[in-house]
Amino acid sequence: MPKIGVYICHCGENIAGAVNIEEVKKFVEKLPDVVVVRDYLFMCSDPGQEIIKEDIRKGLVDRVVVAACTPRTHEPIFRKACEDAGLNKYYFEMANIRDQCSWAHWHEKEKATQKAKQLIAAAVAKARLLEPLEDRYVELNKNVMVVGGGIAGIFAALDLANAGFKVYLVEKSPSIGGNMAKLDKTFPTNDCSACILTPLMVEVANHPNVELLTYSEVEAVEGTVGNFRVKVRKKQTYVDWEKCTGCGACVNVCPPKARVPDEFNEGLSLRGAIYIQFPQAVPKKAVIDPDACISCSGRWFGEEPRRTKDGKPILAPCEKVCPTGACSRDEPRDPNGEIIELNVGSIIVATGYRVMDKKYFKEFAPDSPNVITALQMERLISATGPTEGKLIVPSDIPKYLDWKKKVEKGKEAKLEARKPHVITFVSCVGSRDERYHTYCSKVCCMYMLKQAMLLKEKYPDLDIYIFFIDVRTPGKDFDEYYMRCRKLGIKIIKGKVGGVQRLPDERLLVRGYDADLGKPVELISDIVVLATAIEPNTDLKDLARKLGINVGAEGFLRERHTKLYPVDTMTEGIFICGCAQGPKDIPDSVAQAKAAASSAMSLLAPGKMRVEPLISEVNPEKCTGCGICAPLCPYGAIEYVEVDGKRRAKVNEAKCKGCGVCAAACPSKAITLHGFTYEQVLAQIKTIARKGIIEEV
Amino acid sequence: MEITEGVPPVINLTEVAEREKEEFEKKVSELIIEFGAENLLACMQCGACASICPLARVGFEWYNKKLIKAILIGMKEELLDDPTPWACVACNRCTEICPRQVAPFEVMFAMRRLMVEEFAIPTLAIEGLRSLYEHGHAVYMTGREARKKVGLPEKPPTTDSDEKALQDLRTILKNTKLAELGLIPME
Amino acid sequence: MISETVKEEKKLKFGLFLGCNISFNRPDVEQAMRKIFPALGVEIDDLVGQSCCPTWGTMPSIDIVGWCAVAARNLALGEEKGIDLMTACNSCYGSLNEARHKMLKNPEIMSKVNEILAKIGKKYEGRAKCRHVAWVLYKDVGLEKIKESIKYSLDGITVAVQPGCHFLWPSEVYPDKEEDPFNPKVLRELCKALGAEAPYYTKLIDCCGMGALRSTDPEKSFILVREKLECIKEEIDADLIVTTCSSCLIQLDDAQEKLRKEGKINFSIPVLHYVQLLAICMGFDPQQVAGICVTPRDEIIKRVLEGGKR
Amino acid sequence: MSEEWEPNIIVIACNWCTYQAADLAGSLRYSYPPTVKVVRVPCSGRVEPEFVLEALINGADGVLIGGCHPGDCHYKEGNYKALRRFKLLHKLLTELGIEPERVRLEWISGSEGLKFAEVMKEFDATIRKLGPNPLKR
Amino acid sequence: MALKFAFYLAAGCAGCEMALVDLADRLVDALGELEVVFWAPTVADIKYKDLEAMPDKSIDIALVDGAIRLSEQEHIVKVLRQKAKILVAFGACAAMGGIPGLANMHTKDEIFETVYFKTYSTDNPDGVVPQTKCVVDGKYELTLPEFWNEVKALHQVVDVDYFVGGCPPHHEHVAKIVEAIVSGNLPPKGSWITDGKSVCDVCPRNPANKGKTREIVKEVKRTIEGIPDEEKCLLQQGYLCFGPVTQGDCGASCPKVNIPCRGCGGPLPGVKDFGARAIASLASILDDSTVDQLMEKYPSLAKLFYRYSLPVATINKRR
Repeated sequence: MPKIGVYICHCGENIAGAVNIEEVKKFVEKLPDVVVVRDYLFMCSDPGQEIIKEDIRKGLVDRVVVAACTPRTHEPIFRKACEDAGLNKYYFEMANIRDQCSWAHWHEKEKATQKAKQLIAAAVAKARLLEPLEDRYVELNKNVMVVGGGIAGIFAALDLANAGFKVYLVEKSPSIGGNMAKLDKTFPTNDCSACILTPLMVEVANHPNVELLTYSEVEAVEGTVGNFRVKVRKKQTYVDWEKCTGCGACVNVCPPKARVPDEFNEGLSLRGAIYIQFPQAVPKKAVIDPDACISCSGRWFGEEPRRTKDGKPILAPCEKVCPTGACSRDEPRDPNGEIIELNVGSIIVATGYRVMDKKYFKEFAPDSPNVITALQMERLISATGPTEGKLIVPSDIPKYLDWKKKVEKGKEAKLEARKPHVITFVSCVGSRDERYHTYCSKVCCMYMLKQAMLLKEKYPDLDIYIFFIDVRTPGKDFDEYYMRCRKLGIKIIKGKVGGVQRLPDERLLVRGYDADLGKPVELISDIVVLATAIEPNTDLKDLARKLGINVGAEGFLRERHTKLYPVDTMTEGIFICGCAQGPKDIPDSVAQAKAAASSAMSLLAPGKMRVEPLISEVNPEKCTGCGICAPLCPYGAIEYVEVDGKRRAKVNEAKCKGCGVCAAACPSKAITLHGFTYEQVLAQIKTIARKGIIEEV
Repeated sequence: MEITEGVPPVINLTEVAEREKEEFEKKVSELIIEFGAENLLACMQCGACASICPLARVGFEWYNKKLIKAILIGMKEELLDDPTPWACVACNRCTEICPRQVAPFEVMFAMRRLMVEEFAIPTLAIEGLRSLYEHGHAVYMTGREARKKVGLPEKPPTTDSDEKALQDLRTILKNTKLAELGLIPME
Repeated sequence: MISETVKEEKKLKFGLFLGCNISFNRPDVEQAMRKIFPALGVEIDDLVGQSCCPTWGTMPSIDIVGWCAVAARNLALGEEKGIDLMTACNSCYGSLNEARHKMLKNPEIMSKVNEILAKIGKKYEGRAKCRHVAWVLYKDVGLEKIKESIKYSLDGITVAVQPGCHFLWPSEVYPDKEEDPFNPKVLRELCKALGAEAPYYTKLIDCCGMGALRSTDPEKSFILVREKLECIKEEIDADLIVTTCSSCLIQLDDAQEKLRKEGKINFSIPVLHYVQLLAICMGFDPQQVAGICVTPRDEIIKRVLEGGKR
Repeated sequence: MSEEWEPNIIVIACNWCTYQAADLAGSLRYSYPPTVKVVRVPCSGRVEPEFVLEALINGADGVLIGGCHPGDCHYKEGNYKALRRFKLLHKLLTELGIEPERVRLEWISGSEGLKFAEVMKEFDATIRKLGPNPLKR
Repeated sequence: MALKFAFYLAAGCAGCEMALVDLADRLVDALGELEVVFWAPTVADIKYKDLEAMPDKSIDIALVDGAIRLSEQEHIVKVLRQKAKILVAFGACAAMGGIPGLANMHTKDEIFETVYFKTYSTDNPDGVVPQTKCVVDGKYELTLPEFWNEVKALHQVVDVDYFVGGCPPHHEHVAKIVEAIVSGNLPPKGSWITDGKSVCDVCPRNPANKGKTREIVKEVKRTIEGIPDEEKCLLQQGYLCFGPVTQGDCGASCPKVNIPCRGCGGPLPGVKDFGARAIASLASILDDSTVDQLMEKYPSLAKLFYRYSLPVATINKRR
């Protein structure tokens, strides 16, 4: 006969405030096999755990049921307590009477109490059928893959590499650097973004423990914690990176017809089909964008060159000008690139974010070239931007580029681009908006202030208006930063802009509202900057699916627990950091990256890991060899072995992850999923169905 | 226009809240939601609606954003005499841009419906309803020179020339809240 | 080729929904429609027994079910005949489509409405909708056909377009939608098809101030129409204002005269509903299709008839 | 228990999604009817048809299986297995005269706390309309 | 001393008796060990009252085939239970309700309506339906047994010692049972007399028996569709074969002749509800569209999955 101890937690007021503990205790005491019922203010606290341990040590109980919060966070804690007191830790079961009872039914105290009774009865019913299990150990591969080469990915990779772990840093663009590389300066210190980022890019690229895989994407992931097998696609660069020195000669000769909007400059300028992502790129290598390349020499890779009348081969300008032969088109190239396989023990996802395009916001005249996103503004004021940081209205950028071309050719020319006098910033564009994203993008308030400050300090005559719904500046030194802006004379207006209309001269009529004045306001502005929402990258969902990790309703990666496990995921061994997890600024991204790196380290450092034995097992006596289970297993964990001349199923413990699909399907009930056996789950269900009455075993 | 009459310079929130609790059966916001502004509570007072509201632009007091706020804090009496909701052109630009999908236009019209219950309805609106009931047209003219001038029959093919249809329309109107409220005589 | 033949065979037919303004105030608009549509191969049905849409100040201000019931009776007239309605008034377009949208979105409203309709032996299932003449001309008739049908073109004439609010918002409820409801193109395209210049101007989508605002406070209403007119004058110096809404037509036409008399503006720009302009270009008698106005139109009509002969 | 009949609803929930959603609903204080009781399984693919039958025959008035959205299964495709079994079981139960609304399959992800609460409210209302489970022994 | 042996046919088709007779000479051998005290009317024409008069527990072993549907059947099995030391539910009907059990999808009224009025061959102008009592010629009272509202398996009426599946039980299996009975080598009370392995276990078509892995089934076929490949697993070919979920004491005799198993052998040990298990197993290896196809092609899933076992199902009749 099992001796079950039931321990009911008050969780301060969290449970006791809705559930009548005394009443529950009286009920639980009468349940079959229950020998001890105790309650305590915080069962998970040290004294709380001690109560349980004491009962186990004294031999009063040999099964433990804790009625408290959710097993998702607290089961491991109580299991550990059982184990410490000398009880097999799988003789433990939890009843979730907080998250799924008191909290949800706070205003229906009597019914919450009744429900708590049923939940505990169900846990007791299961506890009577628990079996002792032994933990397993798996060997861990100590390599780590970091996906995403932005500031978060770089820091995660560096920390791991410095600690002696081998890191594969996978980045989909030709260069690492991410969005931070596009920024001009960074709040709240106004450091030059490139100045603080570039050295880190170089450091990570040159680190002996880091293998950089840029222009690469994760194709498939198999395996589990400690032993992930990853397929990475190295995309076709069409340039021999072994030979490319990043001199840039090819870039300059790519014909104008092959020009497309430059992603790095957020479409404010054009790049060639062959391009180097940006001047400070790491690695600084050229790639050919096959969609943009017009094969101006009439020759694709691996094709015979056309020849002039006198038989000389006609080469593409890029291959002609390349000093090292990296651009040669002599050899064919596989457009699919190359698949390489990595074996890693842990994966860190740091794929960052993108900003929403302005095109969605029809009320803000997105057709106007002078309505730009904040990231475009960042490029417009950056010294590496399309105008080398010269502030002109974006509609005149083509004029600037023409002028620059003339000057470069040594011609004399006058720049006739208009300088802005009024710049208006609009906050919460696509954020806090039911039509797009309901969340706050977190960094917009601060970067609008930053851009305004940089502009105002450089051009004191500029009139700058920032329309906020409300100014959000929590963070170290942030509100001081905000006050500096006010003192600089930047006009802060509380109220959202509802419309922007184009004027014939490409200026813009901005219609806003000033909550302080309680009136609509309008103004004519040369540039309107939209603080468009930060959103997850389009392929994030795909990646999450490949990795088997969750994506939240808003599309960002979901952490295991918001507060306690902020960089963990539901899949053991996979960690997340940076804006892939949610909008955040650089300090937060870096902090999370370091947290993710240290989580991966503490997981992998011991070299092996304890794994819960909650997996399937086949009873060969009962198995009739029908073969139904094997094709169902998502991990290919079911094998066949000879038993008395018959083929019987067997679960490969290393591969099984414990989903129970096989157990549910087995026609002869020969498969048991430990921890969730048929009898155990059924006992819970029956007990609840009978409103707390436990069936006699 | 004495649009601000009845609204004191200081709005005493305690009083407003007490009055809402004690004097009214339902919260103003609940009524407004019942009358069609389902998403009222989603409003975050960003002001986008007001920035393009024609009424705000020409100086009415209780344009969309402010009306919503007043409703949310429980004001009612102060709003009943105000003409703003009845001036709403129903242009719906606010609905189109509202980031919270509140549909401020719906709030304006829900307010009209609330005011109608309190018989705070402008004479012109009553006239329109009476004309709708009598002729099937809110705008109705007896003089038919214009139609004749452009070569059309004197009566359009509407309820104006179709007695059965007019009776049908009246039957419909008699089965609506219009009849319940008794705003206009219905034989 | 085959698909085109099929398209030809499918006869366009709509129930002509007049509304109050056009029936009594601006019957020349009605006349214009009665002329142009048959000539463009669009059959129109009178929808005998139709009533007020109902307009915003009436049932929509009293009760949603009542509003929908009146609208549903009108829509049912078309549904019974298997045709959609067509209107040249934005208010009717807005009220009917908003009501339909509410009924489709909320089955409870729909069933209450049908309980009421049952009393007069009618029902409405949400099939028939109300189309806007501008969309019918743009999408169903097509710009090519319009170009072919006109006798006079508007070469050299600059028009300011006024699509009007209920042509655009809330875009959710309308059967046809502008690609960008803040930068509408349909009316501009329609005017260009007649040979006119129809440039963008800053306050193109601003409200004219008509409707309840006009009846509640005419002075305030005139602020809006004046801003709009001044923008038109200053930015594009239009020869003509073209609208597809009967309310905008009345407001822009009437108020302009009042503002001029009060000395608040010193110019005069004739205003026409697009169907009137099209009718004139197609050669119909201007007296019949555009005979009623406050701001004089004679000059511009003369210019069209004399200058624009094709 | 009170005199009046109250539905008894069992939710068999996947640990990685619907169970989490139930936790989330609680921590965000979205209330839903206390008639709902969740039993945790590792995956909706673990759910055996017998669980549903036994729940009904032992007195549950409604049974809901909660799994991850298609494509999001923590174990790759357990939820598809659940769906396949459910489709057949549901039709079978309908043939046996059980109201189809009594037994339900829902995809509720771990982040959909609100959806969990809404679905439960709605399910409770549905079961209330249907009345007590006639199979109750 | 010969064992006193009884055999009673309840609501069944007598196929189980045929199966016993099919033992031929082996039965003749066994008969030396058996004394048939009741097997009416086939073998020993003994009246019910004679049976009732026998002393309790005077019969060593009694076999019942057929389900329980009539008051008469209920009465006799109760008597048999009293008189017999060992009572065996012999064959699918007695053990699980069998084919007659499918009547639980219909009410008594519906069945009468069909049988006595609706079938094409019925000519019943006076609307006569069976009465439990009637008087003939004013003086002879005749009785008919009562038709119960639902069909039951034997153990739902009386305590049963052993169960034997099959429709009918395979003669080889019957031979083993007879031998077991004669030798007294019987399993614990309440069990099925079975090898406990599935049809697949003994089926030559089972891919697992050939060292192959099963594949997900991508198409469902009814038996009337196409001609099955004689080598390949029927289920794999889309024919819904219940071999994996059914006891294979038959030696897979149906699959061997191209007929998919329908489950007459009964559920594997430890399985309570045959239909639920069949759904759990079969649905798992179908793909999405195949599940829909199955539902389209088989108008009644209850009659498919509970062909032999509806009365003993968790939900055992239509409500």
